[in-house]
Amino acid sequence: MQLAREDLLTAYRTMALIRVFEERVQREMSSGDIPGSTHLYAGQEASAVGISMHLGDMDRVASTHRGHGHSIAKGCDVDGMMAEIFARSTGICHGKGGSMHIADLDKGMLGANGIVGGAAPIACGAALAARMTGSGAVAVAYSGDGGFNQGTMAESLNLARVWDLPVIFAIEDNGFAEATASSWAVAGDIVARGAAYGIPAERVDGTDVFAVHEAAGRAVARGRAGDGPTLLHIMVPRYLGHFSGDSDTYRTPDEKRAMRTDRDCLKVFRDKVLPAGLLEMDQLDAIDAEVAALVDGSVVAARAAPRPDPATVATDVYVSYP
Amino acid sequence: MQLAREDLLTAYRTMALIRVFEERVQREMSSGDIPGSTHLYAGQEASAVGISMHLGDMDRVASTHRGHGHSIAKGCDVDGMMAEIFARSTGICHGKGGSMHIADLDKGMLGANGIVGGAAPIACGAALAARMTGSGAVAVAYSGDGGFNQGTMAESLNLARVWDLPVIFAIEDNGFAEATASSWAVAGDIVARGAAYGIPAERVDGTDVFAVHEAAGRAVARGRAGDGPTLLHIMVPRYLGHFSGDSDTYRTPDEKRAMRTDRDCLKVFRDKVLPAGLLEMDQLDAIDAEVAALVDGSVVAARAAPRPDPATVATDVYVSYP
Amino acid sequence: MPRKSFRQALNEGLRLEMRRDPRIFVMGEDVAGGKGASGEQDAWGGAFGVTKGLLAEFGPERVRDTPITESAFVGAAAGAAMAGMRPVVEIMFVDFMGVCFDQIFNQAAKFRYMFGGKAVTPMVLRATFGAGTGSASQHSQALYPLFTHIPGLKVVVPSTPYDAKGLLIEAIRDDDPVIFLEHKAMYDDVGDVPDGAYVVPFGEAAVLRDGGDVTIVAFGRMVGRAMEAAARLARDGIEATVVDPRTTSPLDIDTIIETLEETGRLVIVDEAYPRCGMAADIAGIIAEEAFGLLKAPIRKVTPPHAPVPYAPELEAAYIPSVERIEAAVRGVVGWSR
Amino acid sequence: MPRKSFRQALNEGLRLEMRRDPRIFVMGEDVAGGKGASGEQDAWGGAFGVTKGLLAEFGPERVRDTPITESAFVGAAAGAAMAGMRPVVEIMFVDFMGVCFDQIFNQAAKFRYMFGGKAVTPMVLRATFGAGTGSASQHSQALYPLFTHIPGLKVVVPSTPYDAKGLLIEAIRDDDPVIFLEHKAMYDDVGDVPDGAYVVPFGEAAVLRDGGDVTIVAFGRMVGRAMEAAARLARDGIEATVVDPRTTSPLDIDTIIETLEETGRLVIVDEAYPRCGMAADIAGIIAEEAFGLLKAPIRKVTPPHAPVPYAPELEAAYIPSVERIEAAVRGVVGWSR
Ligand SMILES: Cc1ncc(C[n+]2csc(CCOP(=O)(O)OP(=O)(O)O)c2C)c(N)n1
Ligand SMILES: Cc1ncc(C[n+]2csc(CCOP(=O)(O)OP(=O)(O)O)c2C)c(N)n1
Ligand SMILES: [Mg+2]
Ligand SMILES: [Mg+2]
Repeated sequence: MQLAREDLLTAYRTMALIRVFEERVQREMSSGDIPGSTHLYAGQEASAVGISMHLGDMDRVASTHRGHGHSIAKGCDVDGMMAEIFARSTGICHGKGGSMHIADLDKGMLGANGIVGGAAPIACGAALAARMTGSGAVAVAYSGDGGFNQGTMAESLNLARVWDLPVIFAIEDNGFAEATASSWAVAGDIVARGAAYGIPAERVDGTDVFAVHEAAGRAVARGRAGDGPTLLHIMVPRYLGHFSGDSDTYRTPDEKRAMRTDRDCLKVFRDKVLPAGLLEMDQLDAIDAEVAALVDGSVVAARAAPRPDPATVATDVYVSYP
Repeated sequence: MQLAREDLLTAYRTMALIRVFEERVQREMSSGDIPGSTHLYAGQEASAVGISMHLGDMDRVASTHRGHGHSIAKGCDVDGMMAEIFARSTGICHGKGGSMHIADLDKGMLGANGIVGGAAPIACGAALAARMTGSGAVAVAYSGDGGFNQGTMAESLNLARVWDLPVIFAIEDNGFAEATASSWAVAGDIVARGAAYGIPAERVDGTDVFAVHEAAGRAVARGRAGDGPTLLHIMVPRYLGHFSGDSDTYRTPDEKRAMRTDRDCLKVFRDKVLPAGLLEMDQLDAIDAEVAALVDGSVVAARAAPRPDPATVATDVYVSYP
Repeated sequence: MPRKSFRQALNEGLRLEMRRDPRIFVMGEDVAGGKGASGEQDAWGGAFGVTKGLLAEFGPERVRDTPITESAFVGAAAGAAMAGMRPVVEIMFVDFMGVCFDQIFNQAAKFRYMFGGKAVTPMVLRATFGAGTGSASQHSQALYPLFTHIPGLKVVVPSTPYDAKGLLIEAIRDDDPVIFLEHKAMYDDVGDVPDGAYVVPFGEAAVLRDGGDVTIVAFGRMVGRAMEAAARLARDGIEATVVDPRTTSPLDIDTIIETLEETGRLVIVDEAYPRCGMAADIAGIIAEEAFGLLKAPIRKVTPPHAPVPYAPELEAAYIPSVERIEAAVRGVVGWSR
Repeated sequence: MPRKSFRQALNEGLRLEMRRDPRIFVMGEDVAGGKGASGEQDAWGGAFGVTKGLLAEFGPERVRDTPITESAFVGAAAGAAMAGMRPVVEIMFVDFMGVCFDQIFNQAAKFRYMFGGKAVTPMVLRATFGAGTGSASQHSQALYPLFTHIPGLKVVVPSTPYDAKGLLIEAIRDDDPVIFLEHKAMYDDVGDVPDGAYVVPFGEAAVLRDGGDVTIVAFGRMVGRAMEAAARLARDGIEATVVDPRTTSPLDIDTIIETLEETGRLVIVDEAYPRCGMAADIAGIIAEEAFGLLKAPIRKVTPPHAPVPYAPELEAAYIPSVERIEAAVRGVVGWSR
């Protein structure tokens, strides 16, 4: 808990913002105004936030289908994201990408990804670029527990070790891949699987932003020092269904209730900083109000924003195409 | 060394046959009568032989680009193989497959494979069939050290463990993938990588057919008993270049010489059985002569065999196609 | 005849075949759902509910949830098929075939040929395809031209619940690897579907409408749009024949040519990308084999050479519309040198 | 002008560009060779020796051997490209693209579109293709129709050492992902190649021969066979125009149409599979856009719908031959309704 006051406020603010954003998207989905489906990050906020507090715009992250939280933590514009999800021309991808393809290269956000396991090679490439240019930047490859089984993950672990790439494999284990439990689908042990490649690997409580922040700090330092990759196995709860329309019957109501009461990163944070007198209750309440207003505003703006011009349907396929 | 006399003779005979076959193919390649290129198994014989001694026709193996040894050990017809390599219509694949696609389904040989890492999923499928039909059969997935890095391998390890498939992952580590050393390309440790999936894994001296036979025995027993997969990391020398035309300059002459003197499975075998009085020298010499004649005969027959009829170029694409 | 949805028709086809032959099993991500979880089992029945209920009847050995490792389980299907089983694999979205394409196109598709005619690889690979649900570039592709390109694969694209059931049963009984594609926007479409097992043979086009002025060939969801365009055109006295080939490989080119003998004009409507796509393929075959019958240029109605967009307005501009089909037909009907 | 082989021309192109721009680097399996070994370094220079010597000049940071993990390093190329580098990746045989196809077609190809035009992904993916060397079904395919199908990719198939160098330099300077395919039976082909850097632009066909009777379009190794057929036909007074589009995406259809204005007859020769292949693609475009110019059916000269066989006799029957091209031309020249 060696975080400065400013950092503490940022951590809480970002986690709260993600939470409100996701729960609002879930609500707006039922309005029918958002196309397709979304995979929401509610419950997992401390992971992206604890990691991203170490990162600047030069550092890059490659994300998953569940990418809103990673994007917000990496500094993507919330209005642009909401407008994108609402499929507006003011969206961060001008309405072409949607929830599963949020990206902002200037912020080092290399994209959410609709392909499970798709991100890790891309993050390795960003890390390679950092290494070759000597920029000192690192890259983060996010994956879920289910995605960790993909061959691309194993290949990326090997490549990252062989080339000593400054990449952090952030494996967010929310216990499920869709309706399938990681306890069944993931053979062996994720930390051991990382370590077997000679990669420093550790398990982290993903409801505790301080724990994530510390582990990520070691990983980022390793990367910046030229010591190569790290794997973090981050244990998180997934509050909502796999996707917005998931009836989520494979989890018992008790299980879902318990996770909200016992594994809430916002509560965990409050319980640490308030008794210790690091922050005041009303500061946090003010943040809650602020992010609620921010998200409200983003929805209002998105609804008011113009829809994409059908004439743009085939633009931006190439930089140039004679 | 609890092998019966018959088994000892079979082990030696099969190893010697593979050795002679491969060195002959290498020689015949320079005659220009064999199309394409071949990847030869010379030096690695004890691996396929030690494993296959436990297998019957019901058991299935999925092989690699370096598949001649696996095929011979699994009981494929040597004449048919040689004719195939010589691209004759009498070949085991009627001249359509060649060295890299030798297969004999009746013998449980599911094919050599031109795609590195391609075999493991296929072996998992054969093992699944065995499991579902309760046949008690096992499947072997061969791979090299380089191939072990492929994503398909990692995915197969996971699937085999999750489904408790009777599959043996036989990772033949000959120190090189083409011109690239496994000491560089394979991060961490192969045994640890298997074990991290909860799969029993052990390192085996692949120049000692007895050691391979014992380890494979444990693995096969595990599979037949319903206890799932095993990984064997089998250390072998590769006597010849990666492929028939490889100038093999990345290895020093000393290195290549030393491997022939110090790591020859035929010598290791003789040195074990002769002093112990398990077999007589002239028995082994007779086998040498016999397999030499067999391979000679296969070359003569292949050269004399008819070439495929061009009219068959587009047959056997489908079982049926209206 | 009983009315059933696409989804029900497929479920019934699977169920009937699994009852008939114990070698048939299904596998894929969440084809049951709830594996290892404390709550409901068979919670999903696949992402689109097609396999729902099979777990209860056939049990977990024959209804197998998988980890997210498409290469491993698609390859395992190929291996199991060579070893005597008859797997039916679900790849949730055809867009995911990129992570396991080798096992499809270099392994399963080629075993028989490479091994000189000895291998038999009876497997069905089911996947959803298609745009129209706001699922964006990586969850909306058609991609059957890629499979059609590859010798050794058969490729099925049904357009009605009746065909879906009959073609799926045929696919399961077929001894070659079959790619079976289901349009994700059509699962709730309802049609006449008999209760028992029946087959629709591969390589036999359905002629859905007869008209002397033009032949419209369409696949999957585009068949309905072609029919609608034909109905509108008929009001102006333009009579269209509408042909649904139902399988792209094998392709029933003979039926298309037969209709051209009367119509002499061809419009092909397809949701796949235009370059090296199905529309080009058929146009290319006809320009070679039935050139003498053609009275006008062949028109292809396809999306632009672009990925599938997210926003509904863009998607609507992307997918061939009834209006575009109509305009294409009017173009060829009015064409003269 | 100096004479150089295809291999030398490519090597020179790489070398000149790497000198020019430090962001360019090459990677792939054994693009140097000998990594971690006790013997010679740069022992291979790639499986076909194209990158030989680059290690000595540019060092191991810019000439990177890789483990056998195509998904990881092709995806890494895409990630590095988005992060400002300009990678040139070697995938030994194009047949291996099945193990990393997702990173090519769903990732690199779609970043720009999905992200609303913000991403720039300048990467070149080099691979050998083609039959004729007894390498059988998994090491002999053409497959460029698969890449051509995918929006977001550019696809290059050079037929001469001159073009190979100029197109490779163009590919490296291009800001989009480019698939660059080299025929494995042509590396020793020799031709005129200037020493310095020059570019051959994408989407500009080469017209290699002018003749009024027929247009022959061919790609890669088939260009030489088309030229030979044309020379033979000329002896009988049949004059062919031969067009090599050089890039399949973008495709210079205008040049083909211009030649048809004179010839009115079209033969397309391609080594790729026939269904949804390049020959069908071009035939389909022409049947739509230049139907009025056609005086005869379009003929496609391709392999059968079958994998590539191993035996030389079968391979010879498989690959389009000069004789088959000649016969196709005679067929269209003599055609009348
Ligand atoms: C290659 C591929 N296979 C399957 C899917 C379908 N899919 C989307 S998310 C998902 C589950 C991913 O689970 P996990 O990695 O644990 O991430 P989580 O959803 O729990 O965040 C699956 C199977 C996909 N998008 N891509
Ligand atoms: C997917 C794929 N990538 C690359 C190759 C080219 N290749 C053929 S063999 C080989 C080396 C394999 O090394 P290893 O697995 O150690 O087997 P070994 O050759 O040593 O027996 C490579 C890279 C291939 N055939 N398939
Ligand atoms: Mg998960
Ligand atoms: Mg090796």
